[in-house]
Amino acid sequence: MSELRYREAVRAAMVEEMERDERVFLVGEEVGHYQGAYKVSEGMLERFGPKRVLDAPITESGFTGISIGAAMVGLRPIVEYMTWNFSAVAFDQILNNAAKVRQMSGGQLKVPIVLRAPNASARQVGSQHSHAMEHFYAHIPGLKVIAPSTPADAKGLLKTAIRDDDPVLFMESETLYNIKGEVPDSTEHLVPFGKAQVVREGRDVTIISYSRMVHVSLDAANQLAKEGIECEVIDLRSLRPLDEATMVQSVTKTHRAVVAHEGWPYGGVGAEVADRLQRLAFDELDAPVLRATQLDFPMPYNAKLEQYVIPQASRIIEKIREVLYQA
Amino acid sequence: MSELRYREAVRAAMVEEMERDERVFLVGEEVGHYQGAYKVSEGMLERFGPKRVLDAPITESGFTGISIGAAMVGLRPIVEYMTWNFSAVAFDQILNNAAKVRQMSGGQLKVPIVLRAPNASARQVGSQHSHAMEHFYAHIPGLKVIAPSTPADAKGLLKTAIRDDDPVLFMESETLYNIKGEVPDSTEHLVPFGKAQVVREGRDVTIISYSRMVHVSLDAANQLAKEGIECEVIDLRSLRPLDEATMVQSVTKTHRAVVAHEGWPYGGVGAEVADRLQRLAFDELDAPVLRATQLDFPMPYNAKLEQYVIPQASRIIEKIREVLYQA
Amino acid sequence: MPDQDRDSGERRARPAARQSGAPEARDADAKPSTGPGSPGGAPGAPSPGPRSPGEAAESGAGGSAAGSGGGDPSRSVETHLTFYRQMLQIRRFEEEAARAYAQGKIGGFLHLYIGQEPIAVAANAVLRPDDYAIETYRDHGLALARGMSARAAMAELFGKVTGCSKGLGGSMHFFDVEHGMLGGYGIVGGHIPVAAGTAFASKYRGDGRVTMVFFGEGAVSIGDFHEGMSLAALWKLPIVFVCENNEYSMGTPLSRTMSVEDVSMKALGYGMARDRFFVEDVFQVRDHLAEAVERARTLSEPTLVEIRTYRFRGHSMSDPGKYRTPAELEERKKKDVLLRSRSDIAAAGFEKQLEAIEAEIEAEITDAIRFADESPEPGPELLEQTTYAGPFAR
Amino acid sequence: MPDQDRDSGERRARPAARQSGAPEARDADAKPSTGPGSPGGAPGAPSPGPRSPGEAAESGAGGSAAGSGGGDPSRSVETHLTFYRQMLQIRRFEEEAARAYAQGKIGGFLHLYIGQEPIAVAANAVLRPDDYAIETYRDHGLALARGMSARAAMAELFGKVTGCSKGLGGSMHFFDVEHGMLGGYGIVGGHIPVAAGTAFASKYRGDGRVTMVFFGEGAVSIGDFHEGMSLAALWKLPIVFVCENNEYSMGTPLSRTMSVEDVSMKALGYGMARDRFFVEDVFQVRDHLAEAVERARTLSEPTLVEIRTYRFRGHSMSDPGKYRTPAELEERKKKDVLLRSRSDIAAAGFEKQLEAIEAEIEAEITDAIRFADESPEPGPELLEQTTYAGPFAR
Ligand SMILES: Cc1ncc(C[n+]2csc(CCOP(=O)(O)OP(=O)(O)O)c2C)c(N)n1
Ligand SMILES: Cc1ncc(C[n+]2csc(CCOP(=O)(O)OP(=O)(O)O)c2C)c(N)n1
Ligand SMILES: [Mg+2]
Ligand SMILES: [Mg+2]
Repeated sequence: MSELRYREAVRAAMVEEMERDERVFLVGEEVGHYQGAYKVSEGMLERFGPKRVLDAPITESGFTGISIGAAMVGLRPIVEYMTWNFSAVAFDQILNNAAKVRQMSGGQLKVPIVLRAPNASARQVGSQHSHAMEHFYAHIPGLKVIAPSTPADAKGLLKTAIRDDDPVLFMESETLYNIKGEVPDSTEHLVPFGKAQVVREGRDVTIISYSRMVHVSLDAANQLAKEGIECEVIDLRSLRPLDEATMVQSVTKTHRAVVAHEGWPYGGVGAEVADRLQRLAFDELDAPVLRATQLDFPMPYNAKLEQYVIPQASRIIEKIREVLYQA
Repeated sequence: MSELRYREAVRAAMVEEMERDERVFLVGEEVGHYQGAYKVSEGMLERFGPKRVLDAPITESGFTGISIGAAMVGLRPIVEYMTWNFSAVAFDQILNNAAKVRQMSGGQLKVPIVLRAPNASARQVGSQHSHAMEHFYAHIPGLKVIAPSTPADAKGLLKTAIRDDDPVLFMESETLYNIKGEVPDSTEHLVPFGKAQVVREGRDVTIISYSRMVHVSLDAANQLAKEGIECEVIDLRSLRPLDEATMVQSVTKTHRAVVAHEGWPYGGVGAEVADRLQRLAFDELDAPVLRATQLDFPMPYNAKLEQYVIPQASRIIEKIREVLYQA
Repeated sequence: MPDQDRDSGERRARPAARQSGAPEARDADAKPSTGPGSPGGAPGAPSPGPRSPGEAAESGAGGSAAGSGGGDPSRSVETHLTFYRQMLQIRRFEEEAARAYAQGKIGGFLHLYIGQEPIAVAANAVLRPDDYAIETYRDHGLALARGMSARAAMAELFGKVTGCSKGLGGSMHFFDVEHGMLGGYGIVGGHIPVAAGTAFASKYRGDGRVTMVFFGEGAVSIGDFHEGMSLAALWKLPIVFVCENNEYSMGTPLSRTMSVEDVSMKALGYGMARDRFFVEDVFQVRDHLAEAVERARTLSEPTLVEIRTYRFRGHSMSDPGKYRTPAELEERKKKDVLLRSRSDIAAAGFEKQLEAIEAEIEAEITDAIRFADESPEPGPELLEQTTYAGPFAR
Repeated sequence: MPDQDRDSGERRARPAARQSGAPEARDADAKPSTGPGSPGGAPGAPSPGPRSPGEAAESGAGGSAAGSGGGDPSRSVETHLTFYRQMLQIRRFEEEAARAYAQGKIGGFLHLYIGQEPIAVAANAVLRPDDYAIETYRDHGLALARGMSARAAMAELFGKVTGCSKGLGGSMHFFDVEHGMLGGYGIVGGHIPVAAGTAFASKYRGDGRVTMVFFGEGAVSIGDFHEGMSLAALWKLPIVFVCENNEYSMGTPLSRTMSVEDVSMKALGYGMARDRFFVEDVFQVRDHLAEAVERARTLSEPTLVEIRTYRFRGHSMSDPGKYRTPAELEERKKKDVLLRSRSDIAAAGFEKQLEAIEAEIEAEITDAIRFADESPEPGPELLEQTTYAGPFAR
């Protein structure tokens, strides 16, 4: 075990896998000489050279397509977007090539590619730079979507992603890059996809979350604990595939659930979780599944308004009181 | 009243609004000289000339952006994509400009633009050409998403869309273009957004649908009627805004609901409807809200497999039996 | 005029070594209308207005196309017969496919390559079997030229599990990895960066492969064309960009899709080597493409090649083609390279061989139809394994 | 060399009327290194390697920049003082914004324009008040030059409701419709088609307006640049594409973002008029842009203008700028156009007017900071009405 920052854990996963497999390379804007816009790839150019750590011009669709093509013929590209927001210009490549080539080719080809970047809100970066893009991508069969909340999972899930034979979209968070945590040193520390984790046990209500919101959920849980309300907190870690068993098991115990995530309420991951719970645990639910999400507005710049729009522990607590009929 | 095909109703709405308002123009691939890839704009070039009916090169992002800019300074563009699938290359323009300019400008600007095209499955056109794109767009605040099922609604809702001051995404269907229906002749036939319609009354279960699937739902309802199962069928017509009142009212009567739509199950409009119903009518539901959707695969070419993947009346019936606990 | 036609219609990229310098260097000696061999002349040369290949042919290497031998072994009748066979196979395959479509045995879109056959055939002739070729939805010709069996191709159109893509892809998505056919793609321009990616992989591995990507002139205005070109030029990827300019993007003539008719001019902005010519015969196409492939193979440098051609059928089966006159179409059909090859070869006294080939092709296509008809359809069990290579993610 | 520098560094697009022909026609008379006035020379002229503006200046219209009059009234000291005032306002505004950012009064990204002021100021000088200007996220300079008040600008940075975008946009999204500032946009290239759209509207209405859109050299490789250029050229839109080539895209020098350093060469592929020069002084920039605006206004034809400039600060406040040497930076700062203007004007004997202007600007910026500090913040009630113009859609 070593104590690493989330940023360092992501880097460690890339470095270990690149040491292990010649076919793995990293491409993106400023990943090389600049050492990464958020310093995630710091030192990697020096270590692996310009052949395997490529600075790309501003052509997200272009280098996403290039990486898909390279993956089709046997390489294992890691694409870093400066942030997930910029994947919007590569949306067609992800929807129509990354997710379709395998079926279009009748299974002759596979696309082992990892697309990774910080996702969702940062701090006051405005409406065009604050998107939670997982809600678009998790909808698409052919893709896998991962969103770790801790350094240990960031490393273990990214290593699994790089070794995975399908396109994996890996959601990091600018606001998590500096958090520290114990991370297994083993180069075989692989966290499987589709396994959620109960990060806090509780009997009264289940909070289902992922990425940064797991920490906010724990904060909410701790506040409620003072009142004797015991929340169970589930870190999904993997959004597609989604771990139904762990969610249902918890709700079968608590009979109440609140889903907490960044991004807008309409559709998306939260609606899917609510849909599955009411479908798979209908008789277990003593209250509707509620959601604590970003409010249904583009993200405003003003600091107070931004905090008002982003889901806070207070919003989670409010929803919990509702499902406990305390509201 | 005149009997029009869906295609003619869409055209009538555009022609009437272009006659009424000089600022309205139509741009897209093959909309002019070719008379429209699906003949929707037939005769419009002759009628309005090349200034107002523009054939564009294959630059969806480009002419979507151009239309957004034109709308910002006072024009009222109608953009036709050959199909909604191709909007994927314009995704960033729709997400980051059409839906954001108003807030970014502090409300100084508005973007009165209509984006329209056939959506969802056609017949054996393969995985890249069979997307139900409403599931991506309905997620985005700042946009409105409309999906009419009849010629009368197609005309009335498109006219409302063209007069609306916000970006409206208008989902048509290649497989509906030929259906006929009575359409009011009035140039003021305007169907309001956010008002669903009960197209069949029933006491046992509510089927919530839109666009082509409304017809499939009615088919399912008629089959079940023979067994004495009376389905109420709701045509949402408008996906964002969503008419909660009509849905809740119906479920309060039937206590059971099945959502039927094209496109994949994960997230999207169906998950949102299920989420709202379990939230707003929790105590009224005698069974979970179930969904009859496209199976969770890219659309295959083979005719039988395509029909197997697309939601059919049989799948809706199956879900209805489940919510009636007859399964 | 003939002379000018020849300049622009037959412009050749300069030999790679000299080509590779900065465009300024290339253009430093630009003159009004330099002859072939000086790309510097490119911007200088008057643009040919849309013209019938006839004019171009008049100015072209007509005689040498006969293949009736002379000195040049690369233009031997044997080679010509091989090319004729491949072109005829594509032609007959598609004529029968069109018939099957009319009978409802084929669904969805069907985009025919008829009229453009010499391009796919010549391209294959200059590619190694292990090189990568990537196409648009108009992909039957290239797939067959690359070596896909008529059976696998026809079965795919019929949606059968014996098809090249197991009946899941259809006409627009022909894949045959074994024969270096990396697919037909349905989103205009979307496959261009992907092709740059296969070229990237070849450079990364140093496997000496070349990628050749094909697209229509309608794809030149879209963003992915620009990004693919930008990255291929910046990273010096071993790729050949082949623009099959058939003068129409669906119903839109190129005058209404582009402000500059000369697509190859786009290369200037990327400092990329370029070539441009009007199709006259299959050898001419081969020789032009050979130069670009050589540049990619030996220097790992991309080339943009614009080939002016023409499609004899509608954009797809559903297109009545009202946007062009019967006269224009007839004029173009007179220049059908397939017919020209046949008459040249016959004139050289090889009528028998031609007839033998024609009989073989008939048998092959008839067999392909029967095979496709009799083949089983794909089952639902294929859907999970073709959505994910690993365990299904739901 | 100076001669060649002048050719390439001072290349002028040909007068619009002659410019408008097909690129072939334009280039028909291309010669090795033609002087200004012949775009045909563009591809021919040797590309200037990266060089300090100093050299360019040496070869430039140095003397005439003094503005100390001579005959040319358009270069009068009065005009120069006006430009100096605007450039200084931008400089001082941003210096104080940087300080406020350090104090935590401003959040998010803050991209400073310092060093590039002459471009926005010259651009505004050739635009009518009702023309449309559209920017990237590096938008403070253009907004102020267009006439946005320092108060509205600073309040926006502070996130106050009195800001130009009510505090909802922040540094990257300055909008002032009344002053023809149609916004700062955060997605590289995304605003280019939008700008083509405002130009489209002007042509549609025949309102005689011109649109000027600004972007960095880093935006030239992305798809939306290409699509915006393609459509503007095809539809002959009244727009000027201004590429502010400051040699870096974040930490990446242009040598690693583009295969051809001469961005203006991209215009050849679209048959679009082009211009390219290294910034020497504000009058020079104005005169170049005036030509392009004239072409848009009178002929409704687009122009691509590449302006070689340099930013003195990091990409944004969070960028330490390790990718360039202090020496390089110092060298460039010596060529600061703001200082050059000041010394030229002073040399012409107008020290007093300069000091008066400087005092005014100080007062204006101090007032803007106070105003921003004291202004109220936007309330949640703004969110619904700025998401939809009509009733909220949920
Ligand atoms: C992004 C996108 N927009 C629109 C279409 C619809 N479409 C298919 S082919 C085509 C015309 C393409 O013409 P061209 O590139 O010249 O190729 P050709 O068909 O002539 O071979 C269009 C508009 C598409 N497939 N993708
Ligand atoms: C599509 C997209 N990709 C990446 C970014 C992140 N980004 C913001 S500015 C920038 C560099 C732009 O450089 P340039 O175009 O030269 O403009 P400059 O900052 O030098 O003025 C990058 C990569 C973005 N905003 N949009
Ligand atoms: Mg074409
Ligand atoms: Mg720059």
